[in-house]
Amino acid sequence: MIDIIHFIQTKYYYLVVILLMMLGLYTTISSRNLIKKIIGINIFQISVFLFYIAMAKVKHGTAPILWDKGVVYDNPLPHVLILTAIVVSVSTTAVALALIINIHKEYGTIEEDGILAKQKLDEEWMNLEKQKLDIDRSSVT
Amino acid sequence: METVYSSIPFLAMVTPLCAIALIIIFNNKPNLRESWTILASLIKFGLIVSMLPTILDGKVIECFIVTVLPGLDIKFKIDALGIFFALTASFLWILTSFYSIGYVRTLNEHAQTRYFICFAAAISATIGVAFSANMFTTYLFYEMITFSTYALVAHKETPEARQGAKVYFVFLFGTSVAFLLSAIFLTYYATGTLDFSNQGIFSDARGKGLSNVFLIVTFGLFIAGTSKAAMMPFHAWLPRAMVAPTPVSAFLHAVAVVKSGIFVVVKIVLHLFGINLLAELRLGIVLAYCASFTMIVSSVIALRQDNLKARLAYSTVAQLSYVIFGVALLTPSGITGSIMHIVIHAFGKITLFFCAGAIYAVTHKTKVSELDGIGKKMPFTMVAFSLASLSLIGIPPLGGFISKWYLAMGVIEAGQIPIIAVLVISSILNACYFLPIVYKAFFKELPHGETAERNEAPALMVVPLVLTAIGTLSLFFVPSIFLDLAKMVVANLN
Amino acid sequence: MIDVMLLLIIVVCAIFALFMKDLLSATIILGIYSFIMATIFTRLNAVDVAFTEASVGAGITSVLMIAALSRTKRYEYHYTKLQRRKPSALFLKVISLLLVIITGAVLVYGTIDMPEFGDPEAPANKHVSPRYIAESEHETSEKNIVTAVLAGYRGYDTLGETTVIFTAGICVILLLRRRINT
Amino acid sequence: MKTIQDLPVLIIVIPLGFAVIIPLVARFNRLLPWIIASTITFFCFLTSISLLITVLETGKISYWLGGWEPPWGIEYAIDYLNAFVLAVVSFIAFIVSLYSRRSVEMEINEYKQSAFYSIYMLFITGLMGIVITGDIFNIYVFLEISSLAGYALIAMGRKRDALVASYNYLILGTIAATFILIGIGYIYTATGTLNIADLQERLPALFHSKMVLVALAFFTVGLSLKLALFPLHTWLPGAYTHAPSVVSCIMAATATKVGVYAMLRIIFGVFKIEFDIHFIPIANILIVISSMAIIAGSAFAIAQTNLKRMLAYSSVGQIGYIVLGAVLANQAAMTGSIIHILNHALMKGALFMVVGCIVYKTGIEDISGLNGMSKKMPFTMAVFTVAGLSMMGVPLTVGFVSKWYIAIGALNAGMWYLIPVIITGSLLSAVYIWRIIVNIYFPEEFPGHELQYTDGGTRITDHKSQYSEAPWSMLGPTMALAALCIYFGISATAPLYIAEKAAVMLLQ
Amino acid sequence: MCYIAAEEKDKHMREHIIIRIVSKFFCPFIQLYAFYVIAHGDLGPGGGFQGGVILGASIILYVIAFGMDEGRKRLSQKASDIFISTGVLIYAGIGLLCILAGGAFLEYAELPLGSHHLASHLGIYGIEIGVGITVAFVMITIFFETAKKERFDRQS
Repeated sequence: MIDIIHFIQTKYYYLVVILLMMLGLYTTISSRNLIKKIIGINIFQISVFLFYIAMAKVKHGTAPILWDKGVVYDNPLPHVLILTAIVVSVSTTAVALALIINIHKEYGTIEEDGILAKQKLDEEWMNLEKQKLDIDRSSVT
Repeated sequence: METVYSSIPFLAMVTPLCAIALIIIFNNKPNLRESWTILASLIKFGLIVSMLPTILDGKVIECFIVTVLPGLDIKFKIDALGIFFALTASFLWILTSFYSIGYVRTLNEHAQTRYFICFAAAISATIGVAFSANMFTTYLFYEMITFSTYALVAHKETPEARQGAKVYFVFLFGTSVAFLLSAIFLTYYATGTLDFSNQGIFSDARGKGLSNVFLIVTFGLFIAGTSKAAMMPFHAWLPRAMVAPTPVSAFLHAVAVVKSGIFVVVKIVLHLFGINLLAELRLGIVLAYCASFTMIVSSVIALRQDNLKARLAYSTVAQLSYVIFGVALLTPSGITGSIMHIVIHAFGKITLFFCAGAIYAVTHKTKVSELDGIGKKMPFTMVAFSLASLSLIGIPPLGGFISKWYLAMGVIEAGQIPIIAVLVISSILNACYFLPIVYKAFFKELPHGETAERNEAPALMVVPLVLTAIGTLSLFFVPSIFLDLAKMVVANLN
Repeated sequence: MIDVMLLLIIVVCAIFALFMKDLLSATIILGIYSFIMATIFTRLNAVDVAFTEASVGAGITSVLMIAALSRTKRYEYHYTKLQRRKPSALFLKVISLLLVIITGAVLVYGTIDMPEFGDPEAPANKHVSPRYIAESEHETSEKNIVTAVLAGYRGYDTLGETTVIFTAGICVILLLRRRINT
Repeated sequence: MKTIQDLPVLIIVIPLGFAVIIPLVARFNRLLPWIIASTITFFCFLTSISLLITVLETGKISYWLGGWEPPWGIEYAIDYLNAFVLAVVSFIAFIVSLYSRRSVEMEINEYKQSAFYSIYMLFITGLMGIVITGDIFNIYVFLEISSLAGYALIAMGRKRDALVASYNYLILGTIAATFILIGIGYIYTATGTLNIADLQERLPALFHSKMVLVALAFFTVGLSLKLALFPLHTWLPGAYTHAPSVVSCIMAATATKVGVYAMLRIIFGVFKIEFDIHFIPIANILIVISSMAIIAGSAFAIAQTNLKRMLAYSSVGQIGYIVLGAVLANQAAMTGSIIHILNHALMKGALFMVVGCIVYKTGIEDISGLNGMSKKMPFTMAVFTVAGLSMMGVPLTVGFVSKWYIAIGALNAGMWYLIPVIITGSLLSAVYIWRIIVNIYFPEEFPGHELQYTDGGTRITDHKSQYSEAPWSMLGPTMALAALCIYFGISATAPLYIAEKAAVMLLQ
Repeated sequence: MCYIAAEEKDKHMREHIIIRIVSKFFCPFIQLYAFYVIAHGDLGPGGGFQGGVILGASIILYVIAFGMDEGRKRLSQKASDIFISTGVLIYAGIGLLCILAGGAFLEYAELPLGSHHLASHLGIYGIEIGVGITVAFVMITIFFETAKKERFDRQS
């Protein structure tokens, strides 16, 4: 019991981060709305950033900008990595949004179910066309 | 054994492939196109004959081509058995080429270029199988036969032909990948080599602690994998493949394809496992019983076939089992007899198919029941037919007698006297399904509306079939080269 | 204490973003989420990251999402009770919940061996980073260690990062632009 | 001499730079983007070959970016494995670039072509960046470059379904990348370093740490998503089907291969093989999964009517082979797996290029559309036959070589029961490939009309018998790949030599 | 949602005069701050990326207030396209210059700019500027492309 309390006390940051990640991941997987998925994935990624930053924290450390000797600094490397990751995240979001706009233009909906229904319609129509083509072929020869 | 290095085997294998290129180039000039085929067959036969003296001197010819992977070479090694098969196949190819030309022109077949291309590829692959020095090369050419003959079986492009070709492919390719390839994997894994050796790879590798179960499973996979040998239950493709044009049936399904299968089985028994190992595991006798079963059952089925080619096909299934049967006896005479049967059956069956083709080309008859009195219209053809069928029944003075004699000797040597009954029964069955045709042809009246005037097929078809019929006759009187070679095979085993 | 408060708020934000049917609200909440996250980053002394998160996460991302929303639909489709109780919909929910719980459990399992929060002896703080802290001024003549690492030691990653941004720009042009010169 | 020393970085920076330049210069000449793409990928190919030769001579190249010593800076570490994969990727990129001109002209709007080529170059740069780097976070960055480019490339497909396929890929790809990011985070927390060589040294002491276990799990799942291992393959068929032909070619031939490379590097390079086998049964799990991939991928492929979708599912099966060979973790199987990276790139590249030719000429993507095509496009169909036979694993083609090694490796590992799996995969691929080959050469008739022959023996022409082959600029590269399929099938010694060295290195 | 309205230059736009004036007033300051952030990445938080984003944001603000067309008048599409590429080229170019100067890729200290310290300092400045340019103009481009309504957009 004490172990568990100790575990939570010393690592509550990580646990919250994991909770956030899972909320984001759940939104991404379970949502049927394309934009909602993007929101979920953003939450997921930003939580991962927090994980990195939390890991870089050193007790009594200060921001890794040199100002005096004998000061404890936080680990700067995860900060650098996360700077890059944030950029990646926003780039992905931008591309995803561009795709969504195009999808909406083509299908008129941003719901997965709606898109699936339209795709099914497309397929049926294609099959009909194909049959027509076959009939044409056999009648020509 | 002395080894001679030479590139002649490679040339012999490649000659038909070169002919393919020429055939494609002269696509639109039929006469020139066919002359390439003939020329290639002659050159090839010449090349193979040129190797004969060396082999008869007791030497072995080797020819290395390329290393595909470390441990996996494409390599030729010509010993008595190889040249025996190559000689048979390449000689019969010459005759078949003439016959094919006559046949496709008489019937005005479509896609003749493709036909000749695939034919050449198939014969090239057959020679490859005959010459191969290791199981990998064998497998390679074995598959090449399947692919090249597929096009011939599907040649007519009718739904029936497509269906037959499908069965053909499923059986031949399916089993060869599923079983033969697995067996090759196992062999390589267990022994580290695929090169044939005189005592058998597995005999050589016995020291490595291979369990009996492993050996039995591998042997089973090998036998199941060579479905070209048409052992039951892997025979179903052969009757279905009869949708192919008759020269294809004649040459490929009496000589090249099925004999390659048989040849691979012989190689597996003699050079992969070795007769001593198989005797020790008692696998030989099991195989012999399987072969006996196939022999009897397919003969019985053949009795009931009305379609001439189907009857011949089932007869082929039965006759092939003779070869397996002889080798499975694992005795010198048995092996000699089975090897002799390769050539004797080849000559006999090709004659029969040639005759069937000639009959079809002239009268468009395919059924046995329609053949009443046909001997009067086509005397040469039907005399040849009679000779060949008598030979396959095993009546002296025809070639068939020799192989049956040796097989019987082999049975006695093996001490399996009861099996001799199988030989007797199967010979009787042979007679039962062949003799009625001969009887009908010569002693029954022609059906109404047909006159008895002579109406033979063109010379291009008749001459080859007469020649092969004479071949069956001469194999009895002068079997020397073939018999010598067969005996050399046996001698080399030790 | 304030840290705990912030963490609480941020969890609430995440949950709200999950349940919001109005996508515009969800987007705004995502912006708030990012902004609070930036605050937390500041609390954890990651000032550069906080700066970036505030300007990118809370700023640009929100603007882009709103722009995209204006061209698509504002409201998520509201499933009726019947649709929500369809086996396929339930199945999807259960499966994703299961996946998420498994992933979360694995992650929590991994934290058992993790050094405590803020542990100066953690391997992450002991191996590579001390050199950055000790030598960066001398080696790259930068006061800001993050910039020193970003542009100096790991300058190549930053080239990659710039390329990612460039790629995103070209991708968006490729996807959305209609004619090259209008 | 100096430039030769800098080749490892030039192979990335030069294509990157030109990818950036392409949109600037495109307005001067319409063909310029294509010319740049072809020239630069050719340069990359030459460079990768020279790197390969150097590696074979010296063993390992290490390049310190910015002159910083490895654990502190980013290192390019080139050994047998990535030199080999780099050569494969750059070669395929070069061939596909050559091929792309006419196909892109037809399938992509003219005003989008310059951006298209730019993204195409970035895609290749990203892939090569993943392969060449020796830093685990750098892998993530370049993975994202190639992924973003990949999403846009797929979305360029002609049908609107391409957008949805691309979006699905984006979601799954981003989840995968984030998983990889989590894996990097855990492993960094455990070790404090990001350099692969350094990780390799420091990890054995930490093998009991739960963090390392979790990191491995997340890497595995993330990379499996990226390389479309069986239950996580769902994005792949849609993406390959709807992407433009050129994109399908390059993605099928290189993207998943690079994913496999990353997996090999991380599972075997970072985590040692002892760790994989002794601490968690990840190898066993992957053996089961990849066996399922082989069977399921091929079985799904049989059910398809769209040619590209069929090939995509076949890719799923072939990826199963690569992963299976790798996780068997013995030399023969690993060699087979590595050489299958090349072999599958060659044959799948050729097959997708064939599809591109067909689409260019006829617009048909359906399998039934190939009926009797041998008269119309004999060369293209010959390539299809060769590459198809290769997929079936027929000897004398590359497909046989890798299957041979993987099967022998399975036996060496004592897993004889994998032989039926490998064989079944082969047979299933025979079903879906042979079916098409037969239809190409022995056309099925449409119901309602009889076979007709002319006197000369040739078939009376129907609408497909007119000879109308794809342009040589497309046919040439396609045939080159097919020729290599055969060449490396007959004489596989050269690539095998490298693959064997790479396998030995990974299994050390 | 004001920017959407801004795009359609109709009369109710004039009601947003406050927004226009405020944004016009703030724009230069924001831009100044952006340059400050880019330039002072070495001393405090910030750098090329953050500065670039702020620079981009200032223009986005202007566009929101004054509309797409007005924005495009100030910053043509062609120019921003060129700037996008320029940033990356500056970055990669500095790296290649380092190679030409005899160092490794991106080894700023080898640049022939007096002392190693100065060279390294200037090198980092250079790449920060490169990053800043690319980021700013990519952000602007993405915003322009995403927010631009088209005739055939379906109304929701």
